Amino acid sequence: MSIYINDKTRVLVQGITGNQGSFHTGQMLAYGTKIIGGVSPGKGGQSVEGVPVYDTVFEAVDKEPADASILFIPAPFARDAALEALAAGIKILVLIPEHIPLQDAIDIMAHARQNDAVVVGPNTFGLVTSGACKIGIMPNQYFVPGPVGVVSRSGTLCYEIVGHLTESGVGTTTVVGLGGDRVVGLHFVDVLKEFEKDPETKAIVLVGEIGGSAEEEAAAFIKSSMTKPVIAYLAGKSAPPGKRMGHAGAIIERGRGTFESKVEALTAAKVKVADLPTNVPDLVKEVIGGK
Amino acid sequence: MSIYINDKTRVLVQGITGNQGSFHTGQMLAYGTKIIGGVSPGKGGQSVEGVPVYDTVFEAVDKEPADASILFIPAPFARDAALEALAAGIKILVLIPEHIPLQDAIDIMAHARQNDAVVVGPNTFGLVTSGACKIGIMPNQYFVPGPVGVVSRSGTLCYEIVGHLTESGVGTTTVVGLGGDRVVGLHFVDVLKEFEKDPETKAIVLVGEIGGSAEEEAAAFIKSSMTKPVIAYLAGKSAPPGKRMGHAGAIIERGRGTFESKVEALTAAKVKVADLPTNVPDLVKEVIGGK
Amino acid sequence: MKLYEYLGKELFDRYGIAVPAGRVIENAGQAAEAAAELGEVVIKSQVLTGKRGKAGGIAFASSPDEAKKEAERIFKMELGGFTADKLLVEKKVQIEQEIYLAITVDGTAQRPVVLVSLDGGMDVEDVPEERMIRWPVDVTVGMQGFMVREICRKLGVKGSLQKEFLKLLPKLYKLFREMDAELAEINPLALTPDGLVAADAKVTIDDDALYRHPQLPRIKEKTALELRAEELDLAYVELDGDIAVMANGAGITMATLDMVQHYGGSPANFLDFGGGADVEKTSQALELLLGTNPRVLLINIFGGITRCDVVAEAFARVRESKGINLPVSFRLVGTNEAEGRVILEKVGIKSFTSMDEAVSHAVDLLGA
Amino acid sequence: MKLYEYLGKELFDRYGIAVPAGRVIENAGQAAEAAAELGEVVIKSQVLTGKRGKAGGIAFASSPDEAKKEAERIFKMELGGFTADKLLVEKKVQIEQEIYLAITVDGTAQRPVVLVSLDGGMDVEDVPEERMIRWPVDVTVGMQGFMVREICRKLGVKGSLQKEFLKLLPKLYKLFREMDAELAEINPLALTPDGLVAADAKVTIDDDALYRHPQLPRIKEKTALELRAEELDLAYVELDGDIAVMANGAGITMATLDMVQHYGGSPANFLDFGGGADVEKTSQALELLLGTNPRVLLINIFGGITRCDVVAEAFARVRESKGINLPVSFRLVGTNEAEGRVILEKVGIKSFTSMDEAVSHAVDLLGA
Repeated sequence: MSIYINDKTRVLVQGITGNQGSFHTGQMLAYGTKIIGGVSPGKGGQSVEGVPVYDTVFEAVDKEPADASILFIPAPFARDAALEALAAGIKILVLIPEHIPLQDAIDIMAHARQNDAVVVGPNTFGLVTSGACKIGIMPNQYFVPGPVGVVSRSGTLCYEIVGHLTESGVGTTTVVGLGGDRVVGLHFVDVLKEFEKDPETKAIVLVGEIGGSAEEEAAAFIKSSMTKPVIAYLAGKSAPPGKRMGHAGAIIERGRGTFESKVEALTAAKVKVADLPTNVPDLVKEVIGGK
Repeated sequence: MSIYINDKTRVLVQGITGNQGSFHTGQMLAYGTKIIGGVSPGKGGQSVEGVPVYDTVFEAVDKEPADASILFIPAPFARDAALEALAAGIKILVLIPEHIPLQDAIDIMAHARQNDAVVVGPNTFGLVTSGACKIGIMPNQYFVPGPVGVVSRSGTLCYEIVGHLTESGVGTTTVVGLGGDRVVGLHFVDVLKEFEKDPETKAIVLVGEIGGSAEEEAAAFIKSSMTKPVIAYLAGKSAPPGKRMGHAGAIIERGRGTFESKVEALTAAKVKVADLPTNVPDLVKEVIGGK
Repeated sequence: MKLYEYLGKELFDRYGIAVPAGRVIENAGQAAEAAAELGEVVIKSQVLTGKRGKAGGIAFASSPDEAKKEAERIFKMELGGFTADKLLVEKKVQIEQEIYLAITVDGTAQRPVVLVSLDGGMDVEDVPEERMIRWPVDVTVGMQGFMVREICRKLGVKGSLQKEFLKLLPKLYKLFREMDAELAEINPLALTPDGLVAADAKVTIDDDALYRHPQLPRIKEKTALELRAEELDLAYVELDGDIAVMANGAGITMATLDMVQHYGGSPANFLDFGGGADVEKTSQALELLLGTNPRVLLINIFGGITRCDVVAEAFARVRESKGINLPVSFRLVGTNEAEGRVILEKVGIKSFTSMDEAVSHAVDLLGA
Repeated sequence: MKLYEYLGKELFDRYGIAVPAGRVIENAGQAAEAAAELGEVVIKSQVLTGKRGKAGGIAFASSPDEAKKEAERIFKMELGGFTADKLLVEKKVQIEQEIYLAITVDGTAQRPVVLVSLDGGMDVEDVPEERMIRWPVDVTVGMQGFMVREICRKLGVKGSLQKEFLKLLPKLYKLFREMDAELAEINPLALTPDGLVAADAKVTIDDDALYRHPQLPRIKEKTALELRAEELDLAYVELDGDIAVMANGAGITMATLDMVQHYGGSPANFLDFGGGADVEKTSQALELLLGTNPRVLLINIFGGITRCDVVAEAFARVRESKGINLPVSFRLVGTNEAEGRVILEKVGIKSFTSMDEAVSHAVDLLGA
């Protein structure tokens, strides 16, 4: 029906009383997300948008079990909050903040692995199963149900592309933002595996960028194990080497992570790579029309 | 057929070139244990009792996969060797050395849990599935096949009791030494669970002692979840409080871990507690005769 | 190894845990000097016994003269069989609340466990179970802020006291792990106008890890026999009976004592001389036992790693060199049993194969 | 933040990693003094560019005179656009073997990874893949002896060199973790008669964790524009084209540059002013861009957290206060789009809804 989250998913908001936390709690509720509680140390007993606020995650899940937690926590405190969620048994963690120290992200991922938990982000817009559950900060209106799964390293560019899809009448199953940092929880391969298993997803759009090797690994996986068509768009064709292009992970270092290497790998895996974001819908229609 | 280990179990010996390591490698081979390799850093390429020696556990399991490893490693180096075995994918670790620092034992157990590995010991004689596989230092002649599972916190006392059983014609399925330290890998409850599931084990002998709460936990488990009869013998009836009786774990502290508390708990769980080690065989015969 | 309070507080200080201003003194004159400097003081005997306070080993003094008098008194006191070489003289702290805080090891969870109760100051045994918060710490995660916040929530602690805990607990945990502690207890942990202060310190270091801490002094508050046993690396406990017991293995040694009692006797000691001891070490263990002047000697050997011939040889050697002038009951089975038996027979000792027979014989010898 | 070699070596020294005896100097005279003290020396320009050696920024000297001359020469050199304020003068070490050693982050494994090769001294890109050992470290386990032994086995390293690695690797790992490094590289790691010595140091600290390291100096080897962008917390990269680009989000900003190129234009910069910026911050970003004197300004807004009215308001404000005297192509969709469009129309700017149209219009404006 969808991947990772659906209309049953029970969501906790860590950092709910902050500006971002309270604003997006309202937006997520408006989208239909089941938010069962919020956490803000020292603010227990308050409520935000009708959602009860607790002092700790343990207290919250003691009152109401939760499947997922979204963190609106300043970067220096994100590690502690993430480890708390993991220790309290949360299995899906969505890390919105950017600028989480790299070693903290490494720690979070290590403990998530031990707890068999999925981490989305950090520095992500989150994920959304269209029409069912949004755990993130993306604008509500672009995410309408349909047959396409989307997975992206960047936010606004993903909205741009999903916007083009929506305008041309193609909706989405689940849209996942991997996050722009050097160390993030989910990689393309993880999400592609889930989309391959999801009966409602007929085609996948992969929005990548220069830096790292996630696209190359995705290409190898697509080649070896995927039956569903994948369309890609990659940002950073014009980026010079050695410069960090906004995202910590978007950098061509020591000749690795180039645009060319990624396009070559994806093309070899029979993935169609769109020249412009605008071209994505036509390529998608070609493959889902042919199904 | 047996618990934890059987005649298929492939065993590695860490510290094989030392006095204890080489002697017991010979003894284990004589018992019929499948030893596939030994590890001694810097001694790779040698052989001990016909068993090839490797420099690292990774090298050894690369040549021949192993299910279990027994450590004859001086206490200060045991932590590193145990973590190596876990990192290399060994799932049963038998820690013979005593005097392993407590914090090191805590570390080993934490990483074993992460790797879903079973740790026997430290400060144990190991474990043996009679007639099939011995991973330990117990004298070979007392362990002959039969219907009784034995689990003990101490070594020589366990031999004494198994000796009485053997003399009176009652053999054993698997005999497990938990180890005498404050932090050990397996507790009575873990082993009782396995014995309860093992079709060949008809009755269980539990050899406990003062200190800690493992016997009380065993009693609770027996009461709630066991169908097979359990006979117990407990050492330390005459021990004064506050004194460590040889084992790091054998101490009555702050009114906890007394002989009386353990006898009471076990009796409440319908476990027959033998007055003397000599009385164990008769109590066992009563229950297995009645089956 | 239990640390004296002042040593525990030195560790606390090193890890940034607040302790009262104080001086370690070695004579009563220094107590007066310390009181002159610190004002109202508490004077505490530096012995390891737990019941110091109740036994009069702790006193308050509000003047140098009084401090000197109290120190003189305490220096003369015997507490738990020992007199103190040192006293700790500390500035009296203004206590608003007494808290119990400790980290020890939870054997079942195989983890360090934090214990906190707002009912501090009393004996920990007397703290009601439901008033004690227990938090086992996953060492791969370490002590994190969220754990402290959850502990505080369970205690009902908020605001500035929570902030104090957020600073303190990671420090105590760090000490516990790095210093190889078995127990790091602060009781009472005093809430003062300046924040939390460790008014007492009970720190026990893992003997098996002492080699990692060469800078720690070795505490010798033990009897001469216990010290000798420690030197010989023997597991030895003094008891008050008259049958000396020596066996190989902690469990079987305990079982031997139990059996002695079962047959109406009374053991003089616990002595587990371990597995695989050689003739030399076994002889030394025997000599130590004989030095306690027991009325009967009971040796119970179930040879595994321990070889029966080695034990018999050691016995014969000690008998020859030092003489063994008391009745002996010897049980000998296992590895090299026959060889051992021959050696014993040469020195006129008949050995048993049954533990029961050997023990009841030992009790009989006592009556003889 | 990349650290100068001498700062990296200061860290190495603090973590017990051997470095050559040396002095940091700020004028050529000090080079002569250092050489008089150290004997045969190597003089190294303290700039961040990787190709220092090939460009002549490293020299050997066997006398104080020679050292002074070489220092004078190197102080004058421009390397990677910068001249050095400091040189490092080090005693020349006797190298038996050059090794490559680094710890960095493996994004796929989400772990620190140790890289070791016995082919040190050359550019890491030139080390054959099969000669490089990679060992990802589980941070919950840490760097343990067994890992080092396994790395050594794979390298074919034994005996005393293995012992050196057993000491060195845990120190470098500790530095990497505690100092929030992204990269801690030693190339070459020199095997000398006295053991392993770090002959170079390349340490990069995670910008996001700099707040945890107030003691580290802030390195300012950047252009004035880059420094200003850093102050404003903007993601900014200078490029050599003539269309200034500003967008919200790293991916869409990259995609905008790509599209500029696709339509035959050439971007002057990358500027992602992030999500949720207010009028003040957006204005400052705009002013920074205008200061680079581009020929066309392209603004691409897909409003999510970013509000279109805020961006339009900032544009109008800057236009009024500073003047915007170049052709502008503006794309505006998303949150508060209508309000934004009204504001822009008031100042005579027609905005696009399509990114394609806005970008191709910008390129057209260039030709106009």
